[in-house]
Amino acid sequence: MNLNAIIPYILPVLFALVIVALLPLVAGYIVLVERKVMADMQVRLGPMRVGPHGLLQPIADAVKLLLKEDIIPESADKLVFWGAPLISVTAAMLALAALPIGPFFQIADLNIGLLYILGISSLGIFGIVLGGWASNSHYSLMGALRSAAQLVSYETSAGMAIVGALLLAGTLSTRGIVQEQSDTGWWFIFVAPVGFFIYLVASIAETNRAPFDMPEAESELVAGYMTEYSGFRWALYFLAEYTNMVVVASIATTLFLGGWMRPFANTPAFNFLDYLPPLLMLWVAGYCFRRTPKQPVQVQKMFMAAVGLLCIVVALVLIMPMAVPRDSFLATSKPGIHGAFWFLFKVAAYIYVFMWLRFTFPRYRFDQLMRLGWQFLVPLSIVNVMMIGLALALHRQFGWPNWISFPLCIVLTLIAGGFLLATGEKHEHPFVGEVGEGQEEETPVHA
Amino acid sequence: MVPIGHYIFLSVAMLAIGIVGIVTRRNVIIILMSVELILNAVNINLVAFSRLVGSVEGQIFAIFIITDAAAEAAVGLGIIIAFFRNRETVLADEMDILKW
Amino acid sequence: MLDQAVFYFFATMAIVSAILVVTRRNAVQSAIFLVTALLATAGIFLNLNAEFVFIVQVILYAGGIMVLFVFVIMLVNLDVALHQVQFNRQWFVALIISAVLAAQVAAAIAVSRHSLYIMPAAAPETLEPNTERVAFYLFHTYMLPFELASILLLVAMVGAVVMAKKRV
Amino acid sequence: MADRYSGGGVNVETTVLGADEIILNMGPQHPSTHGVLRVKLRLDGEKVVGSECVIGYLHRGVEKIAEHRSYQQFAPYVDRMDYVAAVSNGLGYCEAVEKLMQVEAPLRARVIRTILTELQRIASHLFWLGTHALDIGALTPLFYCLREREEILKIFEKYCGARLTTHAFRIGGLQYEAYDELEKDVERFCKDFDKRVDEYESLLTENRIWVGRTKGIGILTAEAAIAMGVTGPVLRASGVEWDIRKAMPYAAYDQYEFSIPTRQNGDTYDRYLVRMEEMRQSRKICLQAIENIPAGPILGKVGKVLKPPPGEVYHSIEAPKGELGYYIVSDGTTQPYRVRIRPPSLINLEALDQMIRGHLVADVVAIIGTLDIVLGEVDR
Repeated sequence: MNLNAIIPYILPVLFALVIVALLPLVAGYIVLVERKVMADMQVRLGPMRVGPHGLLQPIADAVKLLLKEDIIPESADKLVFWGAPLISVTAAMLALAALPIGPFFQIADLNIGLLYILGISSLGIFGIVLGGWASNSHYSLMGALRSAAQLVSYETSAGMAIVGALLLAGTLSTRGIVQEQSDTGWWFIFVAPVGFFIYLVASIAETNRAPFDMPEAESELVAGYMTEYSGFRWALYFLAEYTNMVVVASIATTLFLGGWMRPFANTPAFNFLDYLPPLLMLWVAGYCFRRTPKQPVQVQKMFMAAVGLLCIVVALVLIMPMAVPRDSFLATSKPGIHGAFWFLFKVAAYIYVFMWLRFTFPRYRFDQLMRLGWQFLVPLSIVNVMMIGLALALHRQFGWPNWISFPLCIVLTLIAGGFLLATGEKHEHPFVGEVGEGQEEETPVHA
Repeated sequence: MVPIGHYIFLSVAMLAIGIVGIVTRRNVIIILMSVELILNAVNINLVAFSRLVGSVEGQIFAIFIITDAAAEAAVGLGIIIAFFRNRETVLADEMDILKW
Repeated sequence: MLDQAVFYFFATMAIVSAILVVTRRNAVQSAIFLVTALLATAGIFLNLNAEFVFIVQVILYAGGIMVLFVFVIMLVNLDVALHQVQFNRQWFVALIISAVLAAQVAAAIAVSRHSLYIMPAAAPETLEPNTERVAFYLFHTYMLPFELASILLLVAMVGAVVMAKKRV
Repeated sequence: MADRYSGGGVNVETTVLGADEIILNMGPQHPSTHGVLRVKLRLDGEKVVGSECVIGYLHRGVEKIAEHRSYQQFAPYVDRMDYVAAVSNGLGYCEAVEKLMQVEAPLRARVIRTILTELQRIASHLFWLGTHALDIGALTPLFYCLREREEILKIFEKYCGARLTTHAFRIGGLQYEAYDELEKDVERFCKDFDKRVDEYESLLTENRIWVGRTKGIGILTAEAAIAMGVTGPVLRASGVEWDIRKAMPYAAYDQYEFSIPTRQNGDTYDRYLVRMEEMRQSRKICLQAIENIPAGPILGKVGKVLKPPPGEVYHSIEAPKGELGYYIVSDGTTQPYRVRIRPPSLINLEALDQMIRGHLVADVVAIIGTLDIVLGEVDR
C-alpha cells in the first residue's frame, strides 16, 4: 500500500485517539465544575481538599472508582450486566466523531453528519435499558423502563426541533450548517428561538439531567438503572452521561449557536473580540497566581502556579496567530485555534445552563414529564417546523423580506405555544379522582 | 464493489435464519424478531441492487420496508402485551384458542 | 480492497448475530444480537453508498424499533418464561424449508452465474448526493406511497395504543 | 423473591399479584425514607395499589428504659426520640413530671422555655423543608435551610453547650440561666429570618414544577385526619384549627399573640404552606417573648430526689410534628412505674397508606416527606 493512500486516514485517527484519551479527563473535570457550581449556588465551597481548590479531585475520584471492588449481583444476567455500560460509552464516544470543533478539528465531515450524531447517540439508550434489566432489581428495572419511555418520547421533539434548523441550513453536514450561519450572519437561535428552546428542554431530558432525571431519580429510585453498579462500570455510565452532555451541547452549538464562529464574525467593527480569548485566559492565570500564596501546602502552591502557567501558554497560543505576520503559517491557523476556543466556550456555556437548571428546579414526576413531552413539546415542535417552512416559503417564493417573514412566524409559533400551554393547564387534573378509586378497592399488600 | 452474488448470498442466509427462527422458536417475541431479520434480508438485496444499477429507487423501497417493520413491530408487540396481560404467557403454541 | 474487507467483516457479523438471535434462550440477549445484526447491516448499507438508508436503519430500526422490543421484553415478566422449553420440535420443517431455499438459490446462481459475478456496478457518483436524491424520489415520484406509509404508521400507532391499553 | 421480602410478619409468597403488579421494597435503606422506615409498596406499573409500613428498625426501648431510671435520669433519653426537635421533647417530659408533682416552673423559666421551643420548631421545620424539597428533587433549598438552622443551633450551643440533643430543661424549671446575649441573638436571627422565609418561598411556592408535584398529592380529608388521630401541621392543612398551644396552653404561650395557620385542601402543597406560615408565627412568638423576659428564679421548688405522689398524668404539647404526649404512672418511688409516649410521627405515619393509594412512586417520597416523620420518634 502506498503512502498516499494512508495519509487521509492519519489525521482522523489522530483526532480520534486524542478525543478518546482526553474524554474521561474532560468528563471528570465537568463533574468537578458541576460540583463547584453547585457549591457556589448552595453557599458552600465544594471540593477543596485534593489539590488546590479541589483541582485534582477528578483524578482522585477516578482512582477510587478503579480500585473499588467490582460487585456483580448474584442473580444478574452477567453477560448483559458486563456489556451494558460499554454500549453506553461506545455510543456516546462514536457520536463525537462528526462534531466540528472548529473548522479544522473534526474526525469526519459526513454528508449526513447531524443525523449520524443523532442516530448513534440514540443507541446509548440500550446501555441504560439493558443495564437496568440485567441488574435484576426492581429499582433498576423501573429506571430502565422510565428511561426507555423518556428517551424515545423526547427524541421525537428534539428531532423535530433539529428539522427546523435543518430547513434553514439546507444541509445535514455539520460543517455546512455552520457555514450557512456564517454566510447569512445570523445564528439560528435568533431565527428559530422556539426551536432552540425545544431542543434545550429535550436535550436535558435526553441526557437524564434534572429536572428530568427520572431514570436515576435518587430520592425515588435510589439510583435508577445504576443502582446495582459500582466501581468502574458505574464510572463508565457516568462517563457516558457526561459525554452525552458534551454531544448534545455540541449539537446545540453547531445548530443554533453558530458553531465555531465568533460573535459578530462578519462585522469588522467587532474584531476586537478576537482579543477576548487570550485576555480571558490571562485573567484566569492572574487569578491562579493571586491565589498561589494562599495555598496551605508547598505542593499545592506549585500546582496552582503550574495551572497559571498553563493558562498563560494557552493565552500565548491564542494570541500568536494575531501577532505574527499576516501570511505566515501561524496566521493561517487562527480560524482553527480561535474556532476551537469559541466552540468549546459555547459548549461550556450550554452545559452551565444544564447545571443551573439542575440546581434550581425540583424534579418532574414521570407522568408530568410525559405529558410535557407529548402534549406540549411535540405539538410545539411540529408547529415550529411548519412555521419555519412558512417563513422560508414567504421569503423565497413570494419575495417577502426576511425581517418580516421570520418575526411574523416566530410570533405565530409563540401564540401556538401559549395556546398549548393554556389548554394543557386545563387538562392537567390532579390525582383526586384516582385516589378515591384506590381507596374503594382496598387491596392490602398481603391480600 | 463486492460481486452482487455475495450480497444475494448474505441476504438468503439471513432469510433462512429468520425462517428457522420463526419455525422453531416458541417465544412470540423472538418470532417477531425473526420476522425483522427477514425484512432486513430483503433490505440488503434492495440496497445492493440499487448500488449495482445506480439508482436510489431501491433505497426508497428499503425505507418503506423499515417503515413497515416499525408498524408491524408496534402492532405485534401491542398484541403480545394484551395477550400476556390475559394469559400470562408469551409462547406461541399456547396461543391456540382464538378467544379467552 | 478496504471496501471488500469492510463488507466481509460486516457480513460475518450479521450472519453470526442472526444465528445467535434465533438460538439464544434469553429473549433479551436475542434482542441484543438482533441489534448487532441490524447495525452490521447498516454498515453494509454505508459501504454501498446508501448513507440515508444507513442512518434510517440506525435511528429507526436499531434506535426505535429495537427499544420497543426490549421494552416489551422487560414488561412481560421473563422469569417464568425462561424456565420453559424455548424450542418446539419443528427442526425438521425448518431444515426442509432451508434446504428448499438453498436449492433454489443454488439453481439461481448456477443459471445466472455469469451476470451475477461479472456485471459491473454503476459508478458511485450516480448515487450522489444521496440524501437529496432520496428526498427527491420520496417526495416526487413516490409521493403517494410515502403518504400511504404515513397513514399505515398512524393506523399502527392507534392499533398499538388500543391493544396495549389497560382495560379495553 | 421469598427471602427478599420475608420478615415483617407478612408472607408475601401467598400474595396474588396481577400480571402488571410488582412489590417494591422501599427502605429501610433508601435515600428518602428519612431514616430507616421501610415501606412495602404494591405497585401496578408505577401506581401504588397497596402499601405496608414496617417500622421498628430504630427501636431502643425508650419506654422500658424509663422504668429503670429516676425521673431526672430519664430526661436526656427523650431528647433521642425526635432528635430534630430535642428541645420540644424535653419540654413535654419536664412539664408532664411537673404536672405529676403538682409544681409549676417559675415564669422566667417558662418564658425561656417558650423561646427555645419555638426556635426549635423553626429549626425542625427548616430541616423538614430542606429534606422535603430534596425528596422532590430541589437540591439547593436544603443548604439554605441548614444555614438558618445553624444559627438556631448556635444559640442552643451557647445556652446549654449541646446542639442536637440539648437536654436544655430541667424538671421544675431550667438547668441553666439564660446567657447574656440570648435576647440579642434571638432578635438578630428573627430580624433576618422573615426575609429568608420569603426567599425559600420565592424558590418553591410559585414554581410550576413544585406546584405540580405537590398540589392534589396525598390528600387527607379533615374527617379522615381526625379519625386517625393525625395532629400537627398535617391536621391543620386539612382545615382543622387545632393547636395545643391555643387549646390547652402550656409554658408561657397564653401570653403571646399568634395565629394558627390552617389550609383547606389537605394536600402536600397546603402542608407546605402551613409549615411555612408556622415558621413566621414562631418567629413572632420569639420576638414577643424576648421583649420582656421577667426576672426571677429559674427553678421551682423541687427537691434533689423526686418522689411524685402515686398517680398518673397525661400531658401533651404541640411539638413541631404534632401532639407529643407523655403518660406517666407513678407508684410513689423515685422511678416511674410506666411511661408511655405518644409520638406525633407514629400516629401521622398511620395515614400514609391512605394518602399514597393511587399515587405514583415519586409521590410516595413526597408524601413521606410531607408527613415530617422522624424515625427515632416512630420507633422510640
